[in-house]
Amino acid sequence: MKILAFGKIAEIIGQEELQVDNFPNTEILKGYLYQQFPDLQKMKFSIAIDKKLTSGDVSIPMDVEIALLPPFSGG
Amino acid sequence: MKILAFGKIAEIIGQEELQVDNFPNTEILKGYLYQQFPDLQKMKFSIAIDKKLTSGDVSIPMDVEIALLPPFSGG
Amino acid sequence: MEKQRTPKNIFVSGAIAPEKIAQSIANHASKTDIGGHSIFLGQVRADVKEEGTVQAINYTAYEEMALQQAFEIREAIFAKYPLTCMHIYHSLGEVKVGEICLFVFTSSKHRKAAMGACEELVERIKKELPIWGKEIIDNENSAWKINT
Amino acid sequence: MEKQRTPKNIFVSGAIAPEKIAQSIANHASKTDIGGHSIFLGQVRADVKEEGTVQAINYTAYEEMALQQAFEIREAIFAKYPLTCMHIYHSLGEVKVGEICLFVFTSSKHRKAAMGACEELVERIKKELPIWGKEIIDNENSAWKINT
Repeated sequence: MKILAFGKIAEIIGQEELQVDNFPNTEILKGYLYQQFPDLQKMKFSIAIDKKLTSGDVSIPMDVEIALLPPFSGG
Repeated sequence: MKILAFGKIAEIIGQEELQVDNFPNTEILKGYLYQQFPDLQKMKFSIAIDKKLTSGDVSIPMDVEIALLPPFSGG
Repeated sequence: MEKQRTPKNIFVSGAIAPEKIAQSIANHASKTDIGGHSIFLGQVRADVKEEGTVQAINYTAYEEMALQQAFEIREAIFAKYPLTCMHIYHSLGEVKVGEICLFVFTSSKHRKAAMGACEELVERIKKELPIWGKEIIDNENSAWKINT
Repeated sequence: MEKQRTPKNIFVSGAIAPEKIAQSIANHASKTDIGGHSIFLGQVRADVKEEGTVQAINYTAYEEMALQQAFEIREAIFAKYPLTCMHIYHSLGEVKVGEICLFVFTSSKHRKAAMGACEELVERIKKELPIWGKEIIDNENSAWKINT
């Protein structure tokens, strides 16, 4: 599964793209990320699946593009 | 006394400036104008004294500049 | 120290060129406390009237009174909103359809002040400045513009 | 017949030049049913932080998602306001203080639709588009911008 990281999250993770095993839902994915990158626990971020924002715990279909999005600050 | 006319009022009066005798107040001035230029009776307009809008009947001091202002349509 | 402001000319002969707008924007690059600019542009419409289609608007004004009124409006808006800059330009004379006749430009640290001030300025300019537009249809026909 | 709209690119590399804004305004002179244009410009501020003064903002985005979101916002705003035109441009990469990073442009027959739509667009762009600004202070210091 491909995970894209943006902004401050890319800095914390140290890269803009991660390859990981499939995760069944966003809660389990978050648990994995928090363990691997403890600094993420201090951050607010959203998860997008195939370019759609998710909220709460949602299941992750196969072959999707996951993105980790810090709070937006365009403009 | 000098009276400035603008927009459609200047067209009705046929000139942009009138020299008239002094009038004590705006009501009497209007009566004179309505008599001289009956088409003005069909129009809404304001009177400014020394570049300040008046409302209702106000007295006209000596040596002021009177202006007849149709509804504004700038912009 | 409060900057003392004095009445400024707002009138431009004929249409307002897009290049003038660009120049006005560029002039603000040195004011690095500005975060947002709000601009309103009035453009002359080819409205269809009974007598035909509008080709241009010819603007006249009671200039001294308009400048005095514009100054009072500027002061009131500066007092109400935390603005860095405010500019008002209005055409006099003929402005053809598709050309710009009004340019209102406000700038502030945060966007909301600039946007609120710009909107209020436009409303007050249309309502309170002694300016008149005569819609030119053809050589024989014209109509005095009515603001709604 | 309804015009079918498709996603447009909104991203510009680096700062948005005042000349581009002038060109965009000039392009609308042929649309003679337009009576009002509303423009919002975001400009990079030299904010003072603990580590020093901001020199520039470096913008990055999740581009495909941002374009899709921008398209949905455009459609919603077109459905809500009677607009003739709507344009959105946002910088990517470095934009120095005093330079323009956001250009939102709406046009309509009557002024209120253009002004209302412009304001709503700016709010939605800031809130809903996956774009991030990193404030560059000096070679060693930077901070991720926070929208308020």
